[in-house]
Amino acid sequence: MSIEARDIVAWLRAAAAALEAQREQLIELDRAIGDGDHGANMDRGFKAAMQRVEALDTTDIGQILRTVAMALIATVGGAAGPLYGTFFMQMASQAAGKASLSPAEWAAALEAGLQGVMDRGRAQKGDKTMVDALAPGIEALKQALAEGADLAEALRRCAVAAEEGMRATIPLVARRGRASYLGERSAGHQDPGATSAYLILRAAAEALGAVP
Amino acid sequence: MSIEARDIVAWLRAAAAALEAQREQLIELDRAIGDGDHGANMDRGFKAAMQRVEALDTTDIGQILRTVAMALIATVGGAAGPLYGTFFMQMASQAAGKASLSPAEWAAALEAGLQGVMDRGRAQKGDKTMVDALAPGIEALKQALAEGADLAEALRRCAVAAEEGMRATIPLVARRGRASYLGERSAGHQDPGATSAYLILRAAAEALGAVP
Amino acid sequence: MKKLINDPQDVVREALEGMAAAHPDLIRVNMEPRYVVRADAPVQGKVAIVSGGGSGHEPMHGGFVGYGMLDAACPGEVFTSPTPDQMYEASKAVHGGAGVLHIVKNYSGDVMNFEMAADMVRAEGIQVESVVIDDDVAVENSTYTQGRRGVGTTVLAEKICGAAAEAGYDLRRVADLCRKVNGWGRSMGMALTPCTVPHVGTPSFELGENEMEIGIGIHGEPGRRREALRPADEIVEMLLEPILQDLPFRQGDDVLLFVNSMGGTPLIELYVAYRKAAQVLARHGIRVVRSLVGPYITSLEMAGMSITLLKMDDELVRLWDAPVLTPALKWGAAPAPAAGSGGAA
Amino acid sequence: MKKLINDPQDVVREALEGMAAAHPDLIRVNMEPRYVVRADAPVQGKVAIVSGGGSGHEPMHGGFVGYGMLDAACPGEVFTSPTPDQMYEASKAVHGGAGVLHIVKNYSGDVMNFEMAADMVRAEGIQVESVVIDDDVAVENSTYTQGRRGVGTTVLAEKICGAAAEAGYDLRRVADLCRKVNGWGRSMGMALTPCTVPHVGTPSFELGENEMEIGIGIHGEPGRRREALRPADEIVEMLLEPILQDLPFRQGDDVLLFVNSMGGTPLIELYVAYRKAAQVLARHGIRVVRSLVGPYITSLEMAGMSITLLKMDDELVRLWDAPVLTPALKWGAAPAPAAGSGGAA
Ligand SMILES: Nc1ncnc2c1ncn2[C@@H]1O[C@H](COP(=O)(O)OP(=O)(O)O)[C@@H](O)[C@H]1O
Ligand SMILES: Nc1ncnc2c1ncn2[C@@H]1O[C@H](COP(=O)(O)OP(=O)(O)O)[C@@H](O)[C@H]1O
Ligand SMILES: [Mg+2]
Ligand SMILES: [Mg+2]
Ligand SMILES: [Mg+2]
Ligand SMILES: [Mg+2]
Repeated sequence: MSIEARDIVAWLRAAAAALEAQREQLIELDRAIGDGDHGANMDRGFKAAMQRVEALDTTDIGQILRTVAMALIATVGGAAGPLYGTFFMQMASQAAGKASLSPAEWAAALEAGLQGVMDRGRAQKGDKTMVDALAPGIEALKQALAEGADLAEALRRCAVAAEEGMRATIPLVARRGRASYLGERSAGHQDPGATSAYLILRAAAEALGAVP
Repeated sequence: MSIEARDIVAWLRAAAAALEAQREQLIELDRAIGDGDHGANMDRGFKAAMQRVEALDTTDIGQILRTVAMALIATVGGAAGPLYGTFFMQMASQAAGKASLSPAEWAAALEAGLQGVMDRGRAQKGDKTMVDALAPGIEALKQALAEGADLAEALRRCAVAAEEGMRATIPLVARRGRASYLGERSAGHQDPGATSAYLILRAAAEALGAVP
Repeated sequence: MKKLINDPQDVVREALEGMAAAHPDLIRVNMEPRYVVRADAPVQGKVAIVSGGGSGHEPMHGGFVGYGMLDAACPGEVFTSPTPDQMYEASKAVHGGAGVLHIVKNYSGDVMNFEMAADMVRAEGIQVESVVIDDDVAVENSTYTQGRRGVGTTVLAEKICGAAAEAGYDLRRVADLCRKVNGWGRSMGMALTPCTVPHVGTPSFELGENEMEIGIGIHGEPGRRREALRPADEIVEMLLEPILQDLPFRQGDDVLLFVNSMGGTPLIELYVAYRKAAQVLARHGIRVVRSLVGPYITSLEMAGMSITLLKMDDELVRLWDAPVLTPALKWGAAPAPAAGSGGAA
Repeated sequence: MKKLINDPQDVVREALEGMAAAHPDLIRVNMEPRYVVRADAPVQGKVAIVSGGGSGHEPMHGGFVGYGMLDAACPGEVFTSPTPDQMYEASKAVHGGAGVLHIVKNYSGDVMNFEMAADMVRAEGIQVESVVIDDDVAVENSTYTQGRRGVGTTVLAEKICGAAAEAGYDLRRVADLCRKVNGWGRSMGMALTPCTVPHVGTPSFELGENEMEIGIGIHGEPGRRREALRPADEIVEMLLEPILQDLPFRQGDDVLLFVNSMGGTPLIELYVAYRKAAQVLARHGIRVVRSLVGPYITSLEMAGMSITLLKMDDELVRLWDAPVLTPALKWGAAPAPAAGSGGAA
């Protein structure tokens, strides 16, 4: 039960597909409390990332994730660009030189990514950002693995927790990012970044759930 | 049967009232083939003129008409300002120093006013301008007087002819003024200046029709 | 009608008061009758240049008053020609002994009011020349009609003649220069939206979500024709074609390319249009040697643009580059100790 | 969506091409990655000033590149922060040996991207200082949140710091000056209409015929609150009140008053607002010594305005008045032999 480079690519493909499919929804969410570009930014970024990833010929997971990070940094822009760029860059550091990851290594890489996002964005849980989906999702993943769940089950619980975290952003008043300028008016809307974060974690459950 | 200074003032009052009442219609007409200000311009101008006229204490018809001319020139602006200003200025020259006008003198003064308008605006009959109401109206007035009609009857025929002239502008393609920039598109609309000219001549029929 | 105004009747007066407050180093505003003069008027020995027209075209003309451009501007009501008393008083206020040039846009109202004013000024023994700008190729040129409207070339003529007056040209030469600029300039405009005259309160015309007006003037009047909205590149071709077909542009010519916003069109769109215009001119072998991009002759908040092409020679380039210090056009060093964008020192 | 554009995806690129074509005497445009640099970059021995942000705010920032203002500007997609590689390449392209100042508007995207870029530039051995502008009093200031947005003061900081760099201030002093300007500037904005991001195609929010948004930023986002439309004078009071309540303005202070169009509001309305703002300040005993009126930091075609007040001292006045030669702000005489509004000589 280990995650190979091709599984990572499958995950990224699934994430890119989900972000393309949800482009308009992310735009709508960002229109409500932001500037309406999150869907376009993420779709553009992941398309660029996938173009570069598909052109790679490597089994180095670190290199794959680093390629994604660089592509996102250079093409997403806005807040999500440096945040997701940092996320994948920190994952890449953890996976540098590795052709496969154990479930524990995979979880540790995600955790490093999360820490990178929180450092870069100076965001905490409850600030109504992508952290509110990433943190509970990754927490649930670790917990499940610690409880002896297999990867598929752990990823399922990760996605469920991320979705809950995403929904839990609705009543929050934003303290970081563009939505924070709205003050109280930001409450009552789901955070776009938490939504894209959930889509990315859910893509992992889809793509890696059947990993042998 | 002669026209006194107070009759002239009554005419001007009636004209001012008609222009105020038809302000919106003139604006609508000017919106269709011009810039939509004719009603506001004429109303503003005649209000200013009447304020100055009412403050006068004179029986000199020339002075009254000159006061109107100066007020229109200084407050109407646009094309109508210099045109109607010139109209009343030329009438004033004809009436200078006179406390009353015979019907023939009145017609001659109007004719001088018309000539002033045509010189100032370089406009001919058929150019789709105020000339198209003024010229037939004044022509009919002279004709009626020549045929021995009394002033009331002559003024009535003047108003009817002016109205016909005004309506006859509808199919015309404008050759002068702002409407000319529309080319063929100016056809099918009644000229705003011909309309205000008709209102002014009709006011004469109303106010002077009962002159003894 | 959504506007940042108070009583619609007060817009022109209040805007003039705002201009006076914002630019005391450059201009002074007279209220009875209304005109704007440069702060150091009259400039002795210099030909004085006076223009004017309806309000609603800002920055034209008041924003062009100052060193190297206009000596005075007369603002009428919105889209309504000013009156002869304004031009008469303004001309007297700026006359510095070398005569006055009236730059008049070809609208029957403007022409007639300026004619009356010129007569009044001449009656004071002051020399007056009048030049009528008629550069709008949207209107067919004919001696039987009113002729073409005066639009974008007016801005360029005021800048260039202002520099010539500053350089000591006498009245005859400044007037001849103005006629030369008028003869060498051609414009065409289009609108994406109408505009609303404040005291009217309703839009000047209606336009569907997928329609545009081609061949508009600057008074919110409808254009020559209505068409389906098209990409910017095609619109630029549609505007440039009649401009280029009209004399005097030929392969090898140098031109100034002026892409103007009607008011509501932002700079980012103007640059998209500028790019295409430059490409079209390059294709025709016409060299753009100077440019102007922005809202300079507008129709209130109307969205749309106009393109003006002015053939340039060495004299026009030199006068275009000469210093100018007005609220809206400003570059180079004026000999006077004035600087900054406004405010009392 | 009625805009003068071609494919919505191409707007930023095409506008940059237009800028490059219109102002070859002032700027050069790099396309991969996208940045605008002054034509004579790098200027040896001078602190280089780099800014940037989403597109759609034109003329900011590309229109402020040139002598006496920015050395480089990095445009992102519309309303989207540019990326670190742009800032990195731009900083290297303009570095003249005296370090680089990044002027960053306080949006999480801009801040984070500029942070990453600064790290990359420092890794090349180039000194970098970053100053974050956060002058928008519509947003409550708190260390627990993102803090205030950077708006109108950015324009003033770029002009003033550009002049200081030109005058030989070293990196530390230019950065300190920038922080001083940020500390002394306050802004507040409002919208009459939303705007439409080209590749989105629908307005950023809906607003009734009698509504306005108070406390907006510059990205088409809704403001702090929605209210019934009011006369301009009342709106000016509503914007100035929180500005004046915030430090540092006191009776007897000198200020620069900047009345800015959000894009679709024409000059005539800005002057109506300016007039009232000047009156309110006079009432408070605050002296307006400099002014700026026009569309300088915009949100596409949004109708509305912002007001910025900057406390001025002798240093700031001197640096404000110093020559500047950019596509959008231009006055005084630059030592370089550049003039005119654009075009190849
Ligand atoms: N400081 C931050 N820390 C963590 N996440 C943030 C921060 N700022 C913004 N975000 C996330 O980024 C999302 C917005 O991304 P996007 O719309 O692409 O950028 P922008 O706000 O610059 O337009 C928000 O919904 C939020 O989840
Ligand atoms: N050259 C002219 N000769 C005669 N009448 C003219 C001329 N130009 C315009 N008019 C008249 O003036 C009217 C328009 O007046 P008005 O709307 O007040 O002025 P403007 O066109 O300047 O807005 C037209 O309807 C027409 O009757
Ligand atoms: Mg966003
Ligand atoms: Mg009219
Ligand atoms: Mg008019
Ligand atoms: Mg954004």
